[in-house]
Amino acid sequence: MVATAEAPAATRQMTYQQAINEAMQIAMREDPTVVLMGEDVAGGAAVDHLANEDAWGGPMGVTKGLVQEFGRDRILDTPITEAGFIGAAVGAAATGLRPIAELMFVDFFGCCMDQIFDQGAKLRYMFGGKARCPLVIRTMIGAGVSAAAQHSGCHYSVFTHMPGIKAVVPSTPADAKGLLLSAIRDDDLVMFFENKVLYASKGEVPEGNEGIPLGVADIKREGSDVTVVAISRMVQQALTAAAALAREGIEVEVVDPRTLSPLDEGTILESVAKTHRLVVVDEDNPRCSAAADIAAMVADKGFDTLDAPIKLVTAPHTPVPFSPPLEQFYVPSPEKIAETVRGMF
Amino acid sequence: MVATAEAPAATRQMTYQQAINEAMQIAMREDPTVVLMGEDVAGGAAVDHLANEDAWGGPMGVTKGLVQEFGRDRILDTPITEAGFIGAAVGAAATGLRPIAELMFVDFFGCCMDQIFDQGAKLRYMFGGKARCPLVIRTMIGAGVSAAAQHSGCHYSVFTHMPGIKAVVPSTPADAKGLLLSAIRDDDLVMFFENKVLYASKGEVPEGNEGIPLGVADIKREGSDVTVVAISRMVQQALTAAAALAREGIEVEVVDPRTLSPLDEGTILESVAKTHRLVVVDEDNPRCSAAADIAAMVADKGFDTLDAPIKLVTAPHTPVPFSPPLEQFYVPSPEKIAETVRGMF
Amino acid sequence: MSATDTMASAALADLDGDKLRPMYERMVQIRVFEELAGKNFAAGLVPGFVHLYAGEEAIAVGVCSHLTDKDFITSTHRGHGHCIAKGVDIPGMVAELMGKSTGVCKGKGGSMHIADVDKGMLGANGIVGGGFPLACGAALTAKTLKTGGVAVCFFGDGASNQGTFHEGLNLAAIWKLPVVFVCENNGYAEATPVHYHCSATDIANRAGGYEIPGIVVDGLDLFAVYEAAGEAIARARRGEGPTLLEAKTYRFYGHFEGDQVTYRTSEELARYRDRDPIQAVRTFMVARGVAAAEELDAIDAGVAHLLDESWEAAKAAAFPATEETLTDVYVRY
Amino acid sequence: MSATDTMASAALADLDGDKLRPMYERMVQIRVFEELAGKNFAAGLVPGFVHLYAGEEAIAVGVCSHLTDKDFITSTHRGHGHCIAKGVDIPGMVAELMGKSTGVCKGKGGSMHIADVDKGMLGANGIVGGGFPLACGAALTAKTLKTGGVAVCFFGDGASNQGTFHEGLNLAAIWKLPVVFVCENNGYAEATPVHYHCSATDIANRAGGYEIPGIVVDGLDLFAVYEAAGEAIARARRGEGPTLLEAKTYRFYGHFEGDQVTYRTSEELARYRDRDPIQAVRTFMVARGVAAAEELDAIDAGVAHLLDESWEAAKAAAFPATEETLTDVYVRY
Ligand SMILES: Cc1ncc(C[n+]2csc(CCOP(=O)(O)OP(=O)(O)O)c2C)c(N)n1
Ligand SMILES: Cc1ncc(C[n+]2csc(CCOP(=O)(O)OP(=O)(O)O)c2C)c(N)n1
Ligand SMILES: [Mg+2]
Ligand SMILES: [Mg+2]
Repeated sequence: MVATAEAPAATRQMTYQQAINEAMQIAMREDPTVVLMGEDVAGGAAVDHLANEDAWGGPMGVTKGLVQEFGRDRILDTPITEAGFIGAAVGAAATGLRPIAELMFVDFFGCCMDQIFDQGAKLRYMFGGKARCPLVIRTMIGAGVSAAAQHSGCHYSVFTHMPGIKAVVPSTPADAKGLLLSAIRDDDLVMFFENKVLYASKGEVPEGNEGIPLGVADIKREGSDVTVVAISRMVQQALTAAAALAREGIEVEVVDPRTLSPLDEGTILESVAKTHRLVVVDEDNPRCSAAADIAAMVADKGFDTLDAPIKLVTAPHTPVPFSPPLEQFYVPSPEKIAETVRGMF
Repeated sequence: MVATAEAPAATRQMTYQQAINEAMQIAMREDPTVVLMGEDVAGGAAVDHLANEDAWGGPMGVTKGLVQEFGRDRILDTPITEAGFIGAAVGAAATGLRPIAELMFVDFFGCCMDQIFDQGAKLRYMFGGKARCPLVIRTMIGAGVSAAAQHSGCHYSVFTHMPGIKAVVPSTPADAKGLLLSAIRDDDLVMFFENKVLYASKGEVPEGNEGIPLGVADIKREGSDVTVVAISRMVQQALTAAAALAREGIEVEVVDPRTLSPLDEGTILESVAKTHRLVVVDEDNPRCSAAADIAAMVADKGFDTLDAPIKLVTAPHTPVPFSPPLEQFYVPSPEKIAETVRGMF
Repeated sequence: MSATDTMASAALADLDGDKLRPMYERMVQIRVFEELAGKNFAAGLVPGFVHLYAGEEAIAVGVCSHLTDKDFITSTHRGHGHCIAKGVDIPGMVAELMGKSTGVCKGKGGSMHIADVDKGMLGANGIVGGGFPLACGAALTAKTLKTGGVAVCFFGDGASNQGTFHEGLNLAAIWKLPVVFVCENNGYAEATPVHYHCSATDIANRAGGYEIPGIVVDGLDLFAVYEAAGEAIARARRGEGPTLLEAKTYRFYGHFEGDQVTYRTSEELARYRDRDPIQAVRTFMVARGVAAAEELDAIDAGVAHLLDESWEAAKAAAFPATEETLTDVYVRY
Repeated sequence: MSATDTMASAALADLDGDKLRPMYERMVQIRVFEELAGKNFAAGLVPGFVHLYAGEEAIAVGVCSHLTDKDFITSTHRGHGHCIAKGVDIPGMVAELMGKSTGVCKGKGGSMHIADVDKGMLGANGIVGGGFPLACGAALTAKTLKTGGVAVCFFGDGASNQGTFHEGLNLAAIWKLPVVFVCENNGYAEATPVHYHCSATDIANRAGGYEIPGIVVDGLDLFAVYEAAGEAIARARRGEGPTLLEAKTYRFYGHFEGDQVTYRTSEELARYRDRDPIQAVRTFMVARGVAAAEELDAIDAGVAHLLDESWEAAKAAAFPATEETLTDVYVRY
């Protein structure tokens, strides 16, 4: 956590999903230009008996209740038109709104990528700095619920690759709330990746409207023997592995970058300088991945502090399989992480 | 070059562009199921006086002349409908044709990525191995002609990331011909990246119809002091840098991976085992890039052979600027490469 | 005009008992398949997302009865009905839903990606609107290689707003591709009614922008679908280009299993349940003497038996070995 | 009906000399801008791709004369005319073409990305069809914040086949967004004629699929464009939703500078050159006594002078410093 001068806010237990919902509620209360748009973010548009009520509140209920408070002019159900409405969100962001657009599953990015990376992300640069695109695109990532090859990818690496985009990968309810608040208040295009497997996970979440700054990693567990940088849900897998390894006398430091772009290189490098060993755990496919990116950064800037090869624990170079045992094999497990760490000593 | 038992084929000087054209001609002659489709790949469709002649032969003339020989049933001008016609090429590939589809500039991938990565690339896996997608998507990459932010990107990293896709990055006319022949004959979805700045470059190209296998790197220059892995046009930049460095007594080995997926890890690792130093040169944006990917691979599998940090020389994390001096600054130069290499000793 | 009257006209023209019985059987197969899929999903036996086709059987069967294995179809997330109508192996489908190694896709695809290219079934599709270009491609193959085949693209009302609809229809129109676009307008895209998400009162009306025929049929009426699809497919086979066919229909269950369906009234559902397309065919067949009720009961019993056996077999089958995760990505790598 | 007759009707209704002179001037500015852009491109002074708008001036000017800075437009690769008509600074545009630091985008954008958001100009666009969603977004802002503004999306015949056309028009229609979609149908997308690439004889006809008005006008006729655009924009401002306006036009030069234009006949070009939209306005003004020939000559001379000075200034200006490559990616990073 970031140290602040003030007394820490009171916290409550809530789920990752509730934390995200709360962040949107706070942001929409504080700024009337914030609107939310996406497929069935309310649901039941133009259904008589649902005028000020939602039918779904998003496919997983993450946006539930918002239409009651903010009405259908600010909680906009869209047709299935990813390029259309996400591009509209870009156009709206460039002209005075601060939209939150929901790309239901990140796997659908191929339907709207031009509007994201060629229009939204490049607009400021192409226009010589005379425009901005304060847009947050929330999207679901992750395998683990047998949603198969077109609803289970991560692919934040593709967005981290793209200049003009910021990429946020919260792993806990508190991070989800704080990072989403900062993302909505940010003046750039932010991709906000919500891991669907984490929605039901619980944790202490501060009250109030404090954001967590983008670009600041968080050390989720301190340790002296090996640094494990883990992304999104992989933070929990890494913590599980760390607990097992601690019993074997190996102390793992788990670093959660929290945002992949910007990347907090300093925190990672400092940790590696202390532990001399690095494992990166990433549920995305391995090639040109965030894992490879972090490894390459350390292989340059932290090379002299390394005592062992940098190891990556990632999904394989395959689509996400449907069948449960295959999907389980696909996702990096605490066991694989622990095994990899053991192999470094 | 790959060693073959047979006598090497006779060669002629030709341009990169002519070599690509020749490969398509050979492939279309040998296999009647090969068709070419794209915007103005012939040009002048349904113009009376151009029935069997092209108006453009592609925006840069790369496909010029093919319609004369193969007719408008096999050289298909398409509407501006990237998702439509590239998706149609996927559907055609799954049902019996071997299409070559031209995505005019790789920057347009956002208009059709779903059809490429969610349909074409995943089809075989999702269908349990009971389908194939023998499709080549040719596309232009590269800065250097002031084509600005939406016509100058590289982004092969995005495709290298995606399982189910092969990614080919020829740097010479001979490689372009041989690799394109293999790509067209390949039973998987191949992205073939043509660097527009190389189109006019000349080299010796073998006669005949021999392909160059995908997944085999080529050592473009042997050297003992440092390995420079360079991609596409960066091979020429690296060779220029190597010539300058040789005069200073530094012998650079220039490795051209030629295909990024599959990646010839063995050749790269062997070279690094010999030189103990690695620089990767990549015109793509740096984050989650092919450069980072290769660096990460070596930081794992070649760590023990390394004597120095792995250095990347890439484009910056920015869109491609229009103004010539900025664009020149954007593209990794021989000078930057040489400077980076010098800094390693 | 009663449903039975409409049915009669088409039916008398082309359909006799020998043709009708297998169509009836297919419809029942789909219905029972879906009911058991829902039940077994609720019991925790089917992982992932499951979208049931029950209520829409007349469309898949009415269209696919005109097709052979050399014709291709593309499908949707709600694809079980299309698969069955196109002749995909039912036990293999059940096993696929469970992710078993005996599934038609070896368990790798699941409900949203069931496919069988040999049967001309190019896959259910998890991407709404994903099928338009693929169908054009299959039709391009047919046209280029002169196979005589056609392609049919099934899609929902929600999908009719995707850019690929537009790109696909324009491409098919200018190239005169042998393809039929079949819109299954069930009134909703997830929890959003069509009159909200779609600017066209009739989606078929969009055909005008491509100068191709656009036809609306009652998607609960097997014979109406059969007749209109027959004409469109024949037109495609004659090389006269694509048709947009809109079948107005209704899904008897939620968007996916687990949906509470608060956006529809129970009266609305009841109104459509009363027009059950399978019941209508049965009533017609018996009333016209095309089949005896006992014959149809026997078909029903056969289907029930087939599905029960399929589930038993699937439950008993093994999951794929974990190494299977790594295969089938490429033909060669 | 002669061109002058058509013009007369609209002109007499709304346009007097005070309104017409600036419109004439804008058209001439565009023409001279383009001619010099072409000339200086040939001389090697303009890097990159350059697409000239000459011949289509009546559309940009006829439409944008109804707009103020609080209204937004999206544009295309052929964007110079839209920029000028929307009031973007001409010397800054010339400098931008040359990649100079004094360019409206500091030299970072170039011809294909000239923009000035303060003027309501959301950028030329290198992506064909890229503007439809953006225009919907600008219109959504206007509607949500009740600014009274409208958005206009300019696009070509080729762009009318992109999926974004469909998605944008449907979205605008169902949300009744204040947006006007203006198709500049110049008969070709690169080297491909519209009758090949587009299945609709009139692109305006596609409006039917969205149940919005679709109107065809003569894009060489300033008054026809002005009148139709005025109605559509007023309709949008009244909150009655989008309109699709198709203006039939012609580009006097190739697709881009360097194009040999073998796909068009010289007769065809001559036919359109004879109907030069600027000449037509001039003839009308003089014939009706709205302006004396000398007045118009003075406007022409002023434009020539402005452009000459712009080019001189741009040539003398500095290129941006190389470190500028790294700025303006983010507001804060
Ligand atoms: C590109 C894409 N966007 C969104 C979704 C999520 N989604 C799945 S089904 C569906 C509704 C589809 O509606 P419709 O086309 O009418 O088909 P129906 O479910 O009614 O059969 C949506 C939004 C998706 N799978 N793909
Ligand atoms: C998405 C995309 N596809 C292809 C191109 C290449 N391209 C640039 S302009 C053009 C033709 C556009 O035709 P039209 O829309 O009629 O506009 P016009 O050039 O006639 O003004 C094409 C194909 C592009 N820039 N973007
Ligand atoms: Mg529906
Ligand atoms: Mg045009």
